[in-house]
Order: sequence, then C-alpha cells, then structure tokens
Amino acid sequence: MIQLAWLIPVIPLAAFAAIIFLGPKLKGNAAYVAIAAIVSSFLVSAGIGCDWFFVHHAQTAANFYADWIPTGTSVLRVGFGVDSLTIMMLFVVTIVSMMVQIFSIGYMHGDPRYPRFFAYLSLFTAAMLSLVIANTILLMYISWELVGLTSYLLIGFWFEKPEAMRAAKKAFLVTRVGDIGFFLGLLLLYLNTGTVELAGIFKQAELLKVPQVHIPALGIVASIILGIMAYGFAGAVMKGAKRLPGAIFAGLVIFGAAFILIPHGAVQMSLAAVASLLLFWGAVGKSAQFPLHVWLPDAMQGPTPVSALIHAATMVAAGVYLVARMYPIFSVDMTALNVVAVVGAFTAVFAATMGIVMNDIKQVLAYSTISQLGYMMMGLGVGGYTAGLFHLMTHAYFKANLFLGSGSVIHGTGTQDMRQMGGLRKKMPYTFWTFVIATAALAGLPGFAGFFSKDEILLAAYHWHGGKMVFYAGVIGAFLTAFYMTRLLAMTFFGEAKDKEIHAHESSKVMVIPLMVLATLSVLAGYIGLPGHSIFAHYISFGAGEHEISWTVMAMGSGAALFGIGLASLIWIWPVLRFAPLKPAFGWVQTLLANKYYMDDIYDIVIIRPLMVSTKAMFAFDRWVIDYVIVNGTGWITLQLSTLWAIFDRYVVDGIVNLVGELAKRGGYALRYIQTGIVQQYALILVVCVVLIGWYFVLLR
Amino acid sequence: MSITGYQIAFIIVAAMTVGSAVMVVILPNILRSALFLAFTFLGVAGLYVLANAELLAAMQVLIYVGAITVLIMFALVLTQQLMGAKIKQSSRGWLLAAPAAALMFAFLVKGFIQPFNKAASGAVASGPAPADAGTLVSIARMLLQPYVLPFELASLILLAALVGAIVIAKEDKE
Amino acid sequence: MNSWILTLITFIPLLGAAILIFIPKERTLVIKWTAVIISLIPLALSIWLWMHYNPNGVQFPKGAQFLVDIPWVNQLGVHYTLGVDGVSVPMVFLTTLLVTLSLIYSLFIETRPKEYFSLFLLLETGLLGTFIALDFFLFYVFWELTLVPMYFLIGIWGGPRREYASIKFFLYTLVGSVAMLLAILAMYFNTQPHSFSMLAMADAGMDIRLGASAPLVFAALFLGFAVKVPLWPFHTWLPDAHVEAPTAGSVILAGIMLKMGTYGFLRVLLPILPQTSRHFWVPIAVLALISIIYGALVAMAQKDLKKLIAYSSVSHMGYVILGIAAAVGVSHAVTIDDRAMALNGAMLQMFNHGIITGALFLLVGVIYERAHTRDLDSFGGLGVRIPVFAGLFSLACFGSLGLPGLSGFWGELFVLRGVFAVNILLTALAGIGMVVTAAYLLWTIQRVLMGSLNPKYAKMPDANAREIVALAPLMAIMVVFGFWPKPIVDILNTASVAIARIFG
Amino acid sequence: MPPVTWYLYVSAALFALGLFGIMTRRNAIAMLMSIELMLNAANINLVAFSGYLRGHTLVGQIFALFVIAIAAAESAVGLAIIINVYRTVKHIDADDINLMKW
Amino acid sequence: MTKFEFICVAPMIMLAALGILVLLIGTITDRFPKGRLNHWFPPEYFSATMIVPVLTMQGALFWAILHHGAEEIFCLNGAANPLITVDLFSIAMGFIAVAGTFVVMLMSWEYFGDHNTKNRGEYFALLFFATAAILFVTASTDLIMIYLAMEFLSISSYVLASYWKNDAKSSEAGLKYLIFGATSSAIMLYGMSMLYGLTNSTNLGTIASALSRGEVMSLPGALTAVIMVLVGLGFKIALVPFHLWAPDVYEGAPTPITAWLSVASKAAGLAVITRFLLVAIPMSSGVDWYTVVLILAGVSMTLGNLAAIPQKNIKRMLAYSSIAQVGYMLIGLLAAAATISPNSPDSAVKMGYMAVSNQNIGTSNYGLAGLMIYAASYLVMNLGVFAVVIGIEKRTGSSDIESFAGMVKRAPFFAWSLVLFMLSLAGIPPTAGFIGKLYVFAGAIQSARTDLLVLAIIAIANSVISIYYYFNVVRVVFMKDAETKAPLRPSVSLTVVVSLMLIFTFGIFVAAGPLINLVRAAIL
Repeated sequence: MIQLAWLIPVIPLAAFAAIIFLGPKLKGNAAYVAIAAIVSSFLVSAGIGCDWFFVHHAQTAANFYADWIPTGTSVLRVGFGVDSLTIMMLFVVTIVSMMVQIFSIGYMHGDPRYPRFFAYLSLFTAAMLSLVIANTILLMYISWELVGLTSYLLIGFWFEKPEAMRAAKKAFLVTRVGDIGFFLGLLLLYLNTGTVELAGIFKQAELLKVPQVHIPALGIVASIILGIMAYGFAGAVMKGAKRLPGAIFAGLVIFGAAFILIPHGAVQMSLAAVASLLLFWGAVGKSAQFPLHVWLPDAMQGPTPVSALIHAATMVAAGVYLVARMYPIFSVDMTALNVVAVVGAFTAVFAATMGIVMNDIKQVLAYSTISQLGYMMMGLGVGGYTAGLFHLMTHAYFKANLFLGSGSVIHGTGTQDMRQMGGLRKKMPYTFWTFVIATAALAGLPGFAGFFSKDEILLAAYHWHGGKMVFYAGVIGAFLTAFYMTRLLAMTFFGEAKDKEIHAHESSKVMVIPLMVLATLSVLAGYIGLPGHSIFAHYISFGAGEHEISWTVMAMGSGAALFGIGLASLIWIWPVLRFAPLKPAFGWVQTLLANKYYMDDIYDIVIIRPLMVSTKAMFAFDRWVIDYVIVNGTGWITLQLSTLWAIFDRYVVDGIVNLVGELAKRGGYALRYIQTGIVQQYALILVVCVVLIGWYFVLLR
Repeated sequence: MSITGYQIAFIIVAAMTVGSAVMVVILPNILRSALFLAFTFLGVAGLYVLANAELLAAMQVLIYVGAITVLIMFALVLTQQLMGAKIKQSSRGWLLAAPAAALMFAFLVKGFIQPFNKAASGAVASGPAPADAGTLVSIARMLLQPYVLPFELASLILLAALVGAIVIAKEDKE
Repeated sequence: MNSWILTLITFIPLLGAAILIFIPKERTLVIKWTAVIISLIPLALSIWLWMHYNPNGVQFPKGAQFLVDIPWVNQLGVHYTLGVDGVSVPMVFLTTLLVTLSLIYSLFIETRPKEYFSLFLLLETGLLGTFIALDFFLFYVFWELTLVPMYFLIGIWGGPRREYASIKFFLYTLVGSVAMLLAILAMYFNTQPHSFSMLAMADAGMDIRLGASAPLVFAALFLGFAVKVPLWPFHTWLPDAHVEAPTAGSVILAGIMLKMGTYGFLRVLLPILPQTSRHFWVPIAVLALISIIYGALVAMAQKDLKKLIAYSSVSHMGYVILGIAAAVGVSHAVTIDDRAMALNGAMLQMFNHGIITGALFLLVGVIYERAHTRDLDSFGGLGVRIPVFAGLFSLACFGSLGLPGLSGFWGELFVLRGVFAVNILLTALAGIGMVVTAAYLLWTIQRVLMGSLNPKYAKMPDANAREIVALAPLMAIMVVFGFWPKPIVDILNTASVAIARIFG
Repeated sequence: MPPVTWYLYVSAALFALGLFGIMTRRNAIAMLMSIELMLNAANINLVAFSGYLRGHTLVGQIFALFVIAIAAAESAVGLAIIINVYRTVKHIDADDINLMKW
Repeated sequence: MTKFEFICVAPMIMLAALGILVLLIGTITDRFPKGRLNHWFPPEYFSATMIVPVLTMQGALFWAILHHGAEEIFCLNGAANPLITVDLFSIAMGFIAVAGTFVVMLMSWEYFGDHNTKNRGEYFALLFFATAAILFVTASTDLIMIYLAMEFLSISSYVLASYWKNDAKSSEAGLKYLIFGATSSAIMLYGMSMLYGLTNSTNLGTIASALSRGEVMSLPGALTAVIMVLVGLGFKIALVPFHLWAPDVYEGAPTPITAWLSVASKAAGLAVITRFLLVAIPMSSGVDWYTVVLILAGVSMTLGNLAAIPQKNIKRMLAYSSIAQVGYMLIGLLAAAATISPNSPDSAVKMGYMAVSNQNIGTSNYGLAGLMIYAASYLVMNLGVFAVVIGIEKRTGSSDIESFAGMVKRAPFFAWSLVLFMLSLAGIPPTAGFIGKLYVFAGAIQSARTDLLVLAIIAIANSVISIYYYFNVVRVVFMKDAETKAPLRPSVSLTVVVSLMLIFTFGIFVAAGPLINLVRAAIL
C-alpha cells in the first residue's frame, strides 16, 4: 500500500487538470470532482496510515526512488517516502482540505469562476501533498514553490479587486524572497553532499558539522541592516520637512549604536548551520515569521476558505514542516536552532500584539496565525520537536475552524469589520459554539487541544539551555492570544448588533458541518498527546525525548490564558475597565500597533522605492548611456566623419580657400568666395598630399 | 672648379627656359603665355643639345614648338574667350598653390637631388659619351630593334587619340 | 537516411523558399499553406533525428553523430561538414518547431506574403545550418545567412521604427561576426593542415598554438557571440529589434537567434579555446551577472510589453552565460559533475528560453493584434474578458520566472547549482535577479490581466484557433519538461560531460 | 656637359611651375600647357640621365622620344575634350565646371 | 620575335585589329542611307560577339603556359631585359579586364540604344583599344612600356568618359578626368625618370637587382621616386588621395563606362601596381613603400566608406565604394609583400616574372591570391550592381538613389539581385565578395604582422560601415514606396547580364575551388 503514496498528490492533480480543461462543461459539478478527489486522497492516506502503523509498525521510513535527471556522471533521483511525520501531515492536509472544500460549496456559491476555484484548491492540495510525501529536497522545493503559486492564484482569485491582486503579488514576492534562501540552502546541501535525497543528506549530516564557513563582518552587515531599517522606520513615522534628515539621523544613530554594540569578529559556522539558516529563511518566508510576515495579513484578501486552508492550516505550516523535516541538519549544531527559537518567540509576541488592535476579523486571525506559527518555530527551536509538530497539527484544526467560522460570519453578515458586528451569538448559534470551542483551543484552555500542544512547547522552552527568555515570551504570548481572541469573540458574538443594516443569518449545512467536524477535532486532537502518555510523541520524536511534566509551566501557561480571557472579558463583554484614560499616555502604542509597527512602510521606503528608482535609472542608463551615447554615438561619429569628409571639402579646404579669399578681398583682389568640385583644387590636394607623404616618409623618417 | 663654355651656355639657356615657364604660368594673357610656352620648349631643346641629344632637340622643336604650340593656339582661337587682359586668368588659389608648388620643389631638391648629388655611385659614366650617342642612326636602331613594340604601341596610341579627338571634337548634326 | 538527414533538414526550407518563388504572388493562400507544410518536413525530420540520436554516442570535441564530411573547397581546406551532438539536437528541434509555429501564427499576414514566407524559410535554413555545421567556414556562412532575411523581416513587416531597428540589428550583429571572421582565420592558420574543421581545431591545442594571440582571438570570437546573446553591454540592439520586428520575427529572434550566441560559446569557445576561456571566466561571469540583474531591473521599468520581454531576454540569457562561465570556472574543488551540471543548466535554459519567450512573444502578438497597442498601462482586467489568453499568458510568465514545475526552472536550478560550486556570491546575486524577475513578471500579469477592465477592450475576442495551435505545443513542452525533463537532459548531459571533461 | 644636378634643378623648377600652373590656371587650355611643362621637366631628367649614366644606353632618350609622342596625343585629345566642353557650357573656365561636387 | 612570343601578344593585337575593324564597320554603317545597314549589322553586336574569341584566346594562352611549364618566361625583348612579360598573372588580370569589357559591351548595347545612335563604331573601337591597352598594362615589365600602356589606357578612357558629348556632366567628367589624369601621369613620369636616373635602367627586374645590390645612387631618392610613381598608379585604381577624380567622373561618365572604369581599368591598375611594387622595389632593398601603401590603403577604405554614406547619387556612391574596395584589395598586395620579401634578399621575383618557385610565394601565399580573387569577385559583383543601375536608370531617367524607391515591386528580379550584389560588395556570404575578403584577410593574418592585422581590423570595421550605405539602397528599394507600380521591364541583354553576374557571384562562392586553382597556378 505504501508504494501507492504517489497517488495521494496525483489524484487532486488529475482533478485540477480535469476541471481546468472541462471547466466550462462541469460548471457547478466541478466542486464534486474536486471533493471526490480529495476524499480519495484521504482514503488512500488512511490506507497508507494503517499500512504504516500496523504493517510496518512505524519502523524504518519507506522510500521509493526513480531516476529523474542525469547530472553529469551522476543521476538526480526523485521519489517519495513515508514516515510518521508524513502520515501526520497527510491527515492534516487531507482533512482540512476536505472540510474547506465542502465549506466552499456554500461559501463560493454563485461565483462566476466557481469551477476555477476548485481547480486551484485541487492544485494546491496536490502540491501540498507532494511537499509532504517528497523525500528529496528538490521535490520539496518544487512543491514548495507550487503551493506558493496556488497561494498567489487564490489570494488573487478576485483579481478585479486591486487590493486582492496587490496582496497576491506581495505574497508571492515576499515568499519568494524567502524561497531564495531555501534554494540556496538546497544548493549548499546538494553541493556538499552530492545528493538531494533527504536520506542521503541526513546520512552525511555529521560531515557538515565541521566549521568551514567563515563569515566576515556579519556584525557590520547586521549594523547596516539595522541602520537601514531604522532609517525606514523613522521615515515612515515622521512627517513633514524633518522627515528625510530625521530618517537619516535615526539610521545613522542606530547604525552607530549597533556598530558599537555588536561584536565584529568573523563568525565561524558549520556548513550545516549555514544550510539550516538558509532553509530557515525559506521557512520564515512561507510561515510568515518576522521579518517576512508582512504578506500574510494582506493575503486575507483571498476568499475565506482559502485563508483557512492555505493561510492558516497548511501552507503556512509548511515552513514549520520544513524545519522539522530538516531537523537532522538543524540539530547538527545549535546555532540554527537558537535562531529559530528566538525568531519564533519574537514573532509569537510581536504578531500577537498587533492582533489586539485589529478590527478586521480575518486580520486578527491572520496575526494570530503568525503568532502561533511563531510558537511552533519556537517549539522546534528550543528542542521541542514533538511539541512544535503537535502544535502544528492541533493548530491546523482549530485555526481552520476559526477561519471557516469567520467565513461563516462574513457570509452571514456580509462584512469583515468587527465594529459592525455584535450579537451574533443568537443569530448564528452553530457558528458561535464551534467558534467558542476553537477559541478555547487556541487560547489553550485546559482540556482543549491547544492546551496540550502549547503546554508542551512551553515545557520545552522552560528547559531550553539558552535561558528563560523564550519561555516568558511564550507565556506573554499565551496571555495576548487569549486576550485578543476574547476581544474578537466579544466584538463579534456578544453584545448587540451594531449595524442595524446587517441581517445576519446562520449558514447552510454544507458550511456548518465542516465547522462541527473541525470543532470536534479541536477538542479531541489534543488527547493523542496527553502529557506523559503521548501517542503522538511515541511516533513523532527526535532525539532525547520528552521532559518531565512540570506543573509550574502548566500553571503559568493556563494562568496567563485565563488572565487574558478575564481581562478581555472585563473590557469588552462586561465593560468594567476602560481604555479611554490610557489614551493620552499610550495612544502612541495603539498607533504603532495599528500601523503594524510600520513594517510595510519600512519595506516601501527601504526596498521598493529604491528598486523602482533604480529600474528607472537603469533604463535611463540603458537608453541614454549605453545605447545613445555609446552605440548610437559610434554610429553618429561615423556619420559625422562621413560628413566631415564632405565638410573637409566644404569647410576645411574650402574654408582655407575662403580664408584666402577673405584675405584676398581685404587685399583688394575682390573675387568670388566659394568654388569647389573644381579640378584645380583637386590638383592642389593631390600635390599637398604628395608633398606631405613624401616629406614624412623620405625626409622625416 | 672652373666654369666651361658649356656651363655658361647652360646657365643662359636654363634661365631662359625657367623664365619663360614662369611667364607661362603667371601671365594673365593666355595667348602670350602660349607664346612663352614655345620659348620654354625651345629652351628645353637647347638643354637637349647641351646634353648631346641632338635628335631629341630636333624632335622637340618639330613636335612641341611646331605642332603642339600651334595646336594650342588653334584651340585658343576656337574657344576665343578669356583672352582679354582684363580677365583674371589665374584662380586666386595661388596663395595656396604657390607654397604648395614651392614645397614640391623643396621636396624634390631635398628628397632627390641633394641625396643624389651626395651619393657618388658606380652607375655614373666614366668616360665621354660615344660619338654616335645621340645620332639618328643609333636611336633608330634601338627604336626598330629592342623598342619596336613600344614603337608600334605608340602608333596605336596616336591612332586612338586621333579617333578619340575627332569623335569628341566633331559636331554631330542631329 | 543517416547521412542525408542533416542535409535534408537544412536545405528543405531553402528548397521551399525556391518553390514559393514560382507560385504567383496573387495566390496568397497557396503560398502560406505551402510554406507551413514545407516547414513541417524539417520539423518531422528533427523529431526523427531526436529519436534516432544516440545520447550515449560520440560527442563534439571527439566527433559528432550523423556526420557528413565532404570536401568542398579543397584548396582552402573547406569541407561540407555537418554533424550533431547533444548541444545541437535540441536546438535543431527548437528551430524547426518555432519556425513552424511562427509560420502558422503568421498565416494572417497580408502584406507581401510571398516574400515574407520565402524569407522565413530562408531564415530557417540559416538557423539550422548554424546549429548543424561543423566546419567553420560553413558555420560562418550560415551565421551570416540569418542576418539578411531577418533584416528584411524587421524592415518590411516591422513596427513604426522598423527601418532604424533593422539596420541597427544588421550593423550591430555584423560587427561581431566580422570580428569573428578574423579569429576564424587566425585559428585556421594554426591548424595543421590548414583547415576550417571545428573538430580539427578542437583537436589542435589551439590555446598553445596561438600563444600570445590567444586572448585576441578569444576576444574577437567572444565579441561575435556576445553581441548575439546579447551580453551586457552589447545588448542595445535587442530591444529595438525585438520591439520593431513582426511577432514571428521576434519569436525567431528571441527564440533562436539569441541561442546562436550561446551556442557559439558551447561549440567554439569552450572546446577550441579551453584554457583561454578558463582564463577569462571571471569577467564573463560578471558580465553575465550584470546582464541578469540589469536586464531584470530595466525590464521592470518598461511600459511597452514587448520591450519588457525583450529586456527579460537579456536577463535570462545572462543565466546561460553564467552557467557557461561557471562550467569553466576555476575553484579548488569543482568536479566534472559540477561543470556538467552548469552546462546542462545553460543548455536547458537555452532551450527553455526559446520555448517560453517564443510563447510570450506570440502572446504579445495576439494581444497587439487586438488592442493595437502594447502599452501596459492601457491594459488591465483582461483576465475576465479573455480567459484562455489569460491562462496561457500567466503560464508563460510563470514559466519565464522559473517556477518549479515548468521547464524554465531546471535551467536556472542547474545553472545556479553549477555556479554555486564555483562562487557563492555570484549565486546569491543571481538569486536577487530571480526575485526581481518574479517581481516584474507578476507586475506584468497584474497590469495586463488583473484589475478593472478597460472599457475599450470590452469586446476583445479571445485567442482564436490559429493562435492556440501556435501556442499549444509550446505550453505542452513547458509543462511536460517542467515535470519530466529527462528526455532532453539525457541528450544534453553527455554533451555536457564531454565538454566538462576538457576542463577536468 | 654641365653637371647632371644642374639639369635636375632646372627640371624640378619646371615641374613645380607646371604644378603651380595646374593649381592656379582657370583656363583649361592653360592647364594643359602647364601639364606640357611637367612632361618637359621629366624629359629633361631623362635626357640628362641618359647622357650621364654608365653605358650611355640611350634608353633615356628613347623614353623621352616616346613621351613627346604621347604628349602630342594627349594634347590632341585634351584639346578635343576642351572644345567639346566649350560647346556644351560655352566656356572653359575650370572654376565654373563644377556640376558635380561633394 | 619568336612565334611563341607573337602568340603571347596575339590578344592585344587581335583587340587592336578588332578596334580598327569596328571603326570601319561603324563608319560604313553610319554613312549608309537611313541607317539600314546599322540595323542589320550594328557595331555593338559585332563587338560583343568578337570579344569572345579574345577571351577564349586568353584562356587558351593561360592553359598553354600552364602546361608548357612555369619555368618558361614569355617576354619580349629577351628574357634579360623584357619590355613585356606575358605570364599567368598578367593573363589572369587581363582576363578579368577583358571579361569586364565583354560585359560592359553588353550593357552599352542597351545603354547607347537611345543616347547616341551615331559614333557607335568609334565608341566600341575605343573600348577595344582601351582593352588592348589594359592587356599591355598588365604585362608591362618596363617603365617605358608601363608609361606608354598607361597613357594608352588613359587617353582612351578620357574620350570614353566624355563620350556622351552633349551632356554637360559627361563632358565635365571627361575634362576633369583628363586634367587630373594627365597631372598624375606627369608626376608618375617624373618619378620614373628619377628611378631611371637612380638605377640606370627602366626594366623592373634590373631596377630590383640594382636596388637590392645597393647600386643605387641614393635610397631616399628611390623612395621619393616610388612615391611619385605611386601617384600615377594610385590614380588609376582611385586610391586616396589620388582618387579625387573618381566621384565626379563616375557620376558624369556614361554608366557602362563608369562600370568599365571601376572594373577593367581598375584591374589593370591593380596589376601594374602589384607588379611594379613587388617586382621592382623589393622590400629587402630598404625602400619602405610598404608603410606608405599601408597607410594609404587604410585611409582609402575609411574615407571611401565614410564619404559614400551621405551620397545621393548611386553612381557617385559606387565611386566611393570602389575607392574603399581598393583599400581592401591592397591588403592582399601588402600581405604578399610581407610574406615574400623578408626571406628573399635576392630579388624574389626575377626578371619581372610575377612569381618564382620560391616556397614563400607558392600555393600558400594568400595575399596575392586574395588580391586576384578579390579583383575577380569585384568584377562580377560590381558589374552586377551597375547592370541593375543601368536597367533602372534607363527607365527612370535618373541615377539618384531616391529614384530606386519601391523597385522591388516594379522589377523584383533586379531588386533581389541588387541585394545579393550589395551583400557581396560588403563581403557577406554566400557571395563571391566573401571569398575575396576571406582570402585577403587570410593573407593579412598569414603574414602575422601587427600593422597588417591592424589594417585588417580597420577593414573589418569598414565593411560594417559599408553595409550602412549599401543597404541604404536596399532599404530604398524594398521599404520605400514607388510613385507608380508599373512594372519596369529591363531589356533582355541586361537581364542576361544580371543573371550572368548573379550566377558568378554565387558560383565563385559555391565553387571557389576552380577559381582558387587558377589563381594559385597564376602565382606559382
């Protein structure tokens, strides 16, 4: 059965092809083709899962290869492999995809490009599944890019909307910036191990340990980057005439400070660390980690099921999956993992803060996703391999649930702005309750799936060798998560409807049933990872295994969550506390958050504008310098020389003659001025030339 | 170095020749310069005589002075214009032409005559010329033996020139 | 068949052009279809060639397959030598395919069709001959033979500035090729016995024989090829020529004629002057890198769709040269496999750029015929109105930006893989080029297909059958080779290894 | 016989004068006359060398003889052409014979 | 004069005889009432037909000498002091000239149909005489003969150039040609007299031995003399700065005569300049004419090409083009000189015979072969262009480039032929011009002299420039619209000429072997 795993991505791919070519004929039936395909994939996955666990006893990973491309004297192979991680991902992807596609029948009903939507979803699913079963890093990269493509297509699905198409482009480009890292990492591994097969690479992982890479001036580069970022930040914040000098000043100050503070010494890194960091850069792009997180909130312009599937549950988790998949390389030395942990922790808190002030329901969820992905990264980074992946799985279910729930809300109210919502608790009961369950899971209330996974991450962070910073970040993140989710719930479902124009209604069954399935999973999925008796950890683990249960950690985590819920409830559900008094002192915080820390503006100032200017400058250079001056200039000179010959006749010879004529005139010999084409002058030139040639060659040499 | 009679004669003839030539090129009246051309030719014939080339001198007088000058006179009369002294015969280009010609002369002197003068060589005749050097017989012998081909060719050239001159000069009646 | 096949492929189009001369010019339909049908013959033959070509057979510096070697001008040592190896077989196929598709696309031409189609077939002979000839004299003849038909194609059927563009194209490329002529002669005199045979030259140890003049000879050849590629800063003929050329002309220009330059690198510079090539690999790589980034940035600034694609060609051909430079690069631990991969990448990029840019130019032609403008700002929202076109256009753009799963990816992958082995910095900078490429192509898609529809184009018809027939094979190749490039890489690989072995 | 260089100086002078005439004369016939001067200059050279050089082969004299013949032919044709020009443009002022230039 | 020697000059004699004959025919037919005889027995048919035997005779002579053994020297006035030397080189160059004359006669047939019904006998007679003169020029190995033959050629040419008597331009061309030519030849004569004075000989071979043995009165003087001789020779081939006559004369002369001047007359000039420089002035003598010619060649091709660009009249443009082409051809001469001389202190070319059994000048001398091949290909391509020009000029009445607009629609065959000829002139394959250029460049590279390489590079830059104006004509023909679309039907004779030239332009490329064989035999 396992050898049939290639069918899993191929079936949706076939569905994609079928819908694309037969789309106009299929019309509404396209959805059923797509769903049939994903159900088949799910069934095959299930079969393979059984095979893996019960026949193979989840022992050695099964790998299958085929020759793909000859490369010189060697051959590049392509293949697929199955292990527990794969199985887990297969289930996550197929289930969520299935639910989302069913949900979409209702959500996308009546869209003019209805078949196309399902085609793209199928293509996405195919690509995502092939990413999961790939056992060569090259195939992973290809699938990785293809999911990026489908993400682009789906974000820009309503491409008539300018924001949608801009968001799509942004998503593709920003992730591609990350992909370059993946690509370079791939090349580095390929070059140094001579293979792209994961098994082969891992086998040689130890060889990569030797510190070979000598990176000079990393500190200086970092200082420069910081300086530029500060310049951009100041440029974004400041207004008026002081803007440019202020920005330059800020940039210089920060650069100077960083230059002084950051040690400049050359950095020695092992190849594995470099490769891991490059791969992680790819993951940062895909999983929307700081600083490449900017595309994900914008990506909410896509249809909501897309957000649920791609930008919450699966594709964005691919970065985490990549880190997990390449864990043997990452763990060769700790440098890369430390970076992963810090970046993850920072992102977890950083994104969560922005979630607090957003008013768009999907935006909040988007920042929540970024934050949770940060969690997962953090988990992986601090050595919690199992924890990170466990959170990936649970998060997939409850975040998909949340997005679909918000989709249901949007479908019901026709708006995404939470300030126009309120009181939906009564009007949309199923949506409300499933939403509450998922929120609880996300907030990490004990008993819900999120609790178990988050707890494991915090536990791993607690035991991290690098200190407790990451752990506290995790706790703060937990608090913030609970806080903004409660705010979201409150604004959306509690209170009274704020906009009387909106007549909300509960969604149809095709939309509600997936919500219920996912809500169930949001509760149950946690129980395969009970602390101490984790089935999940039994199958999916790396290295040393789990830490002892720590009640402190559990208490702190849960406490933070409960505190967050409580605080938020006191503000929005039972408005006891008020923000207004804080405004004068902390208004800038809100401005800062509402502007997303000015990250978009910084990129605009630092990257996009210089780029556009440079393209124009280059083009001008091309037109005016290379083409006009050099090429046409040569031509021009040639032409000029040719006329010069005429001019030589006309002005030099003639000019001398004219000059003579002028002299002659002044001398009283009034004669005509111009004469040429005249044989005497020919004779004159002839004689002069002969004398010149003769004089030079005979007398001077 | 004493000056011989030959040399005195040479100087006189040469002065006449060059002087007439100067007149040829600068005289505004073209008929007069044609006359001076005849004098130049005569002077050249004199030089030939001084160089023991009597036959050539005779030819020079016959052909140049006799034929060519007359031909030129005829042509001048036929074209009958620009003969009056009032019309400037020279183009004002002489301001350039004079230095150019002077430079040419200087070049010939420095590039040919002076090196030639300095380089004594075995090619120079050692004794006096043979008695029959410039006579009709010796030249005729050469013309009809080794140089018969150029001789014939010259006749062909004259024929071609004749035909060409007639074709070009005659007036076609349309 | 084996000894005739190459001659047939090369000269059947010429014969076709001769046939067209005898068809009265009023019978335009007969002329057009005759041309298309004749062009199918070399296409079929080139497929036959591909099938019967032995990927593991003898490769260029050692020999060639389907070799024909007939003395031609004995007195000069000129032979009629034709032969193919892994470098040329895909190029031959590409040429025949693109010419056929261009002719199909051009069926609508109404001005002076007889001359148009005759010239096109003549052009095909020149192109094919360039890729097949193994005698330098013959090679040069074919090389120059391509100029004149293209001059006329641009000059007669081109855009508003066609006369300027055509003569610029002609002069510019001529500068390179006449320089090449001197170099050819220098190599000729250094082959014993004097011979124009490329095989003999490759065998002659030309670097050593030329001695101090080797760099000069190299520079002359390099100029000839670099202008054709075109490598920065010899590229400025290209935007003008591409923009002014008729659609099919642009397809051939970008799809095939640019490859003549890189083919020259692979066929001439590397095997015949290996040491000198190695000596100059850094400047070449730097020029290639500049081409990549510069071409991409300038493309981004364009408002004319065709010009944008023209500049993108500069950028993409830069990868080819980068791969070639990497293949000869000097670094401590470069293996034959590394070099071979770089060469594979370069050749794949040649082939794929031909396919993809050919398709893009055809698509530009499609839209230009309908809108009569190529101004990017005037489009928008066409994705709604003409979905088939939109799909094809997007596919081609994604192919062009090197999306994995489409054939364009492989070239870039292997080129960068090869470069990586030599120099990491070059690779990283080329990576920047990839991002910029993605940026301008996505922006193009956005400006053409997305957003709100310009009411002017509310009734624009979608791609018709003729256009789809011309485009479909290219799209199919793009996708098939995107997932399964083995058929073509099998052919390229042995050739690459053969060249790579020269460099050890 | 006077020294050969004397002849050479005379001939060089005649030659330069001939050139001067060609460069300055406007009348085409006068230009032909100047050409005759140059031919005579060459002839002086030839004759002088003929007597001066070893062997006294008379080749120079023969050469000069041919030159005289050629000069006659040339002036005949030249005058014919000038007369023809005169017929078409009614003058033979070389300064004004410039239909074709540049 | 032995019989065999007589056979060697037979072509010249035959041409002269034909000239006299056609003169008589013309006179008779002109006198005959109402031109009836003119209709039945026109001089042009006679001439064009009768020049074919001369060509055949040249060919036979070539064959005979080739098979008689290259050691035989066929000279008049004895091998020691030859006036003319009929060797394979002279026959080959003469053949080119006679073939050119043949084609020009075919063109004249058409051209003179209307312009000048009278005096056709004299026209063809002069053409015959001039061609005979060319044969003498190519074979002359004595300064006297060179001077006589050159003057013969010039005098005939002056008349021919002004043959269109009633046309002001033609008359003017004749006058300018005459004055400039006479001046140049006078300078040349003066140079010859100096050379005679320096070496005590007028024979090229003897001059060479005198120069190499140091029996010269002064070496600087020799260079002065050579430079002055070069004026006359350079005048004939229109080498800058002795080219000033060419544009005016080319523009004004009757077009067939322009064609003839650019091809046949130029071939003669090339032959004599080659022979004079290679045979009489060996480079080993220390007379450095090489650098002079090198610079003049470079200047010639550059200025010729540059000046051609702004031209509006195609004949004038072709004049500048021919000035430039001479520069290319001289590369061959220079390469030959560079290859022969250094290793042959004793005159490499004995007794005026163009080549010796010296290894240096054997089959591998690309320079000299290049010169001849270039001359041959220049013959066909340039005559092809002129045939097209005549065809169009005849119908439109103008030789301005503008009047060629849209010719592709009015005369497609001529238009496409023109493209090929232009390509050939620019040296782009597949044409004869390419072979010529290849050979000439090969010579330059073979010599391995830096200065020649530089010259070759200049030549290459120039051939790119030349495309600009050659294809300017093509542009006008193909891309401009004509005022009328009426087909322009050229006469049969012109079409035959164009076709012939087309076949040769292609043929010399495709079957270059035989031509190369002949040329090599000629210089072996």
